[in-house]
Amino acid sequence: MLTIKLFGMVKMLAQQQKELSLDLPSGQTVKLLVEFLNAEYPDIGDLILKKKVLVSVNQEIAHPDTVINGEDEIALLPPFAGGA
Amino acid sequence: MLTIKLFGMVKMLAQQQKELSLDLPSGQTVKLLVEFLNAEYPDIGDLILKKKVLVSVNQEIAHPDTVINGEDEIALLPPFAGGA
Amino acid sequence: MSVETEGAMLVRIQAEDFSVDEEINRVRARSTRIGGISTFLGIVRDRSKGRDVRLLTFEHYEGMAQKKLREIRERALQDFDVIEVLVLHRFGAIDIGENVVLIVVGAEHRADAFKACEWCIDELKQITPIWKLEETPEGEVWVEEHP
Amino acid sequence: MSVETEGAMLVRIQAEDFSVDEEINRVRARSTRIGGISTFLGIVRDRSKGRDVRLLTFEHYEGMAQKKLREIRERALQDFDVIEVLVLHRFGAIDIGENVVLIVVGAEHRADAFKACEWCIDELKQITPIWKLEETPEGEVWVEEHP
Repeated sequence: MLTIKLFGMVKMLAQQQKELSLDLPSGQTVKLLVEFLNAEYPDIGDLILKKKVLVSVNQEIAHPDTVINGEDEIALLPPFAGGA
Repeated sequence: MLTIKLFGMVKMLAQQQKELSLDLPSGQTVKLLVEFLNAEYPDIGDLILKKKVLVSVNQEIAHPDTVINGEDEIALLPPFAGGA
Repeated sequence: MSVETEGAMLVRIQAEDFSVDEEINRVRARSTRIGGISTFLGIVRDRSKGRDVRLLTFEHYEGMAQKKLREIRERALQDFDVIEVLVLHRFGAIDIGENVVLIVVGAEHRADAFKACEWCIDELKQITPIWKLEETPEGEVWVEEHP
Repeated sequence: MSVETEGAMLVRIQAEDFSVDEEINRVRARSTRIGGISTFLGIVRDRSKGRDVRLLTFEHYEGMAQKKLREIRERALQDFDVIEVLVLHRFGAIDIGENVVLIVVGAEHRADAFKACEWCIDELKQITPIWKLEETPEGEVWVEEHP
């Protein structure tokens, strides 16, 4: 079971849940993760496909072919807005 | 009698005097002032002729043909070094 | 203070407000060769893209945000001729006119300090996972902005 | 405080040290539209053109120095898209690591604040009648420098 951290507007789109759990087999790619997400949360999946929301794996920006393992830290990152 | 303010290394060249007095008739130019100065303080006159030291009249940088009147505030300004 | 603790003080994300004097003094204390310190302080404006703003709330990704700020400090130290760099960002609710972000760069010469300081804040906006919720008369808005 | 007194606080030459927080707060208080504040703080370095320095003493032309700093503030407000500018220089003896000069510029956007701040310190060095006596192991030297 993978845990996915949510922030900002993505958290809002998931009814203020801070994390989602996804039953994704280990060794799969970010591409598959996004497909799984899209099935349950099409609004979020759409933003990822449009590259408005990025996927991070272990605190680095991931790409569709990045491989995800069971212990990895996954997050969905809406557009950054730090810095005042 | 004109009073001329001195600063920094120019003051040092005039034996730490803060001001010089010069008997220059009113209505003369900066060029004449520098000639008068040069007679008494050739080191200072030389720095002015080399444009290392500027003459100010009423707190603005003057030119050789700037006319000096009796009430004017005259100063000799070595190279500026403010700002740390 | 140990090198590690001191290093940690130079990159922080915190809820509390900060004193610019104190943060400048941290940088100043690092070397007597420092002649110029360039600082950028970001504060909450009352307007944002034509909207009135009453309050901002900043959210960050704990862990990744700190990691990215550390990367910014290290790259600035490497890529510019500067002596020390401090990067600090607040989170939580922040009122109009209050402090949000602070960059402090100490260098021997001022041109290097300015260049590195501006680079740091530009880069911070690009790569740091921090988000901003604006409270406006029309409701709450998560701001989507790239610099 | 009257407009005149407040204006005078924004351009000063003084012997006393200053607090960067206090000076930033003077600028910040001028408008809730300010979103970015760029600051330059010049401090005494222990080296100058290869010489060791123990102490600096700054001398200024009272009256003309203030006039030139006021001109710098006014031209920065006119020529850049900024909201407020503060210019402050100390005189007298100043030790290694201590504050000499402070520029604070508040603007809606950070790029304008940085540009104006750097312009102010460059211009200050060019046009302000302030001189610097360095005390080195070899004796006292009046520094001749253009930026």
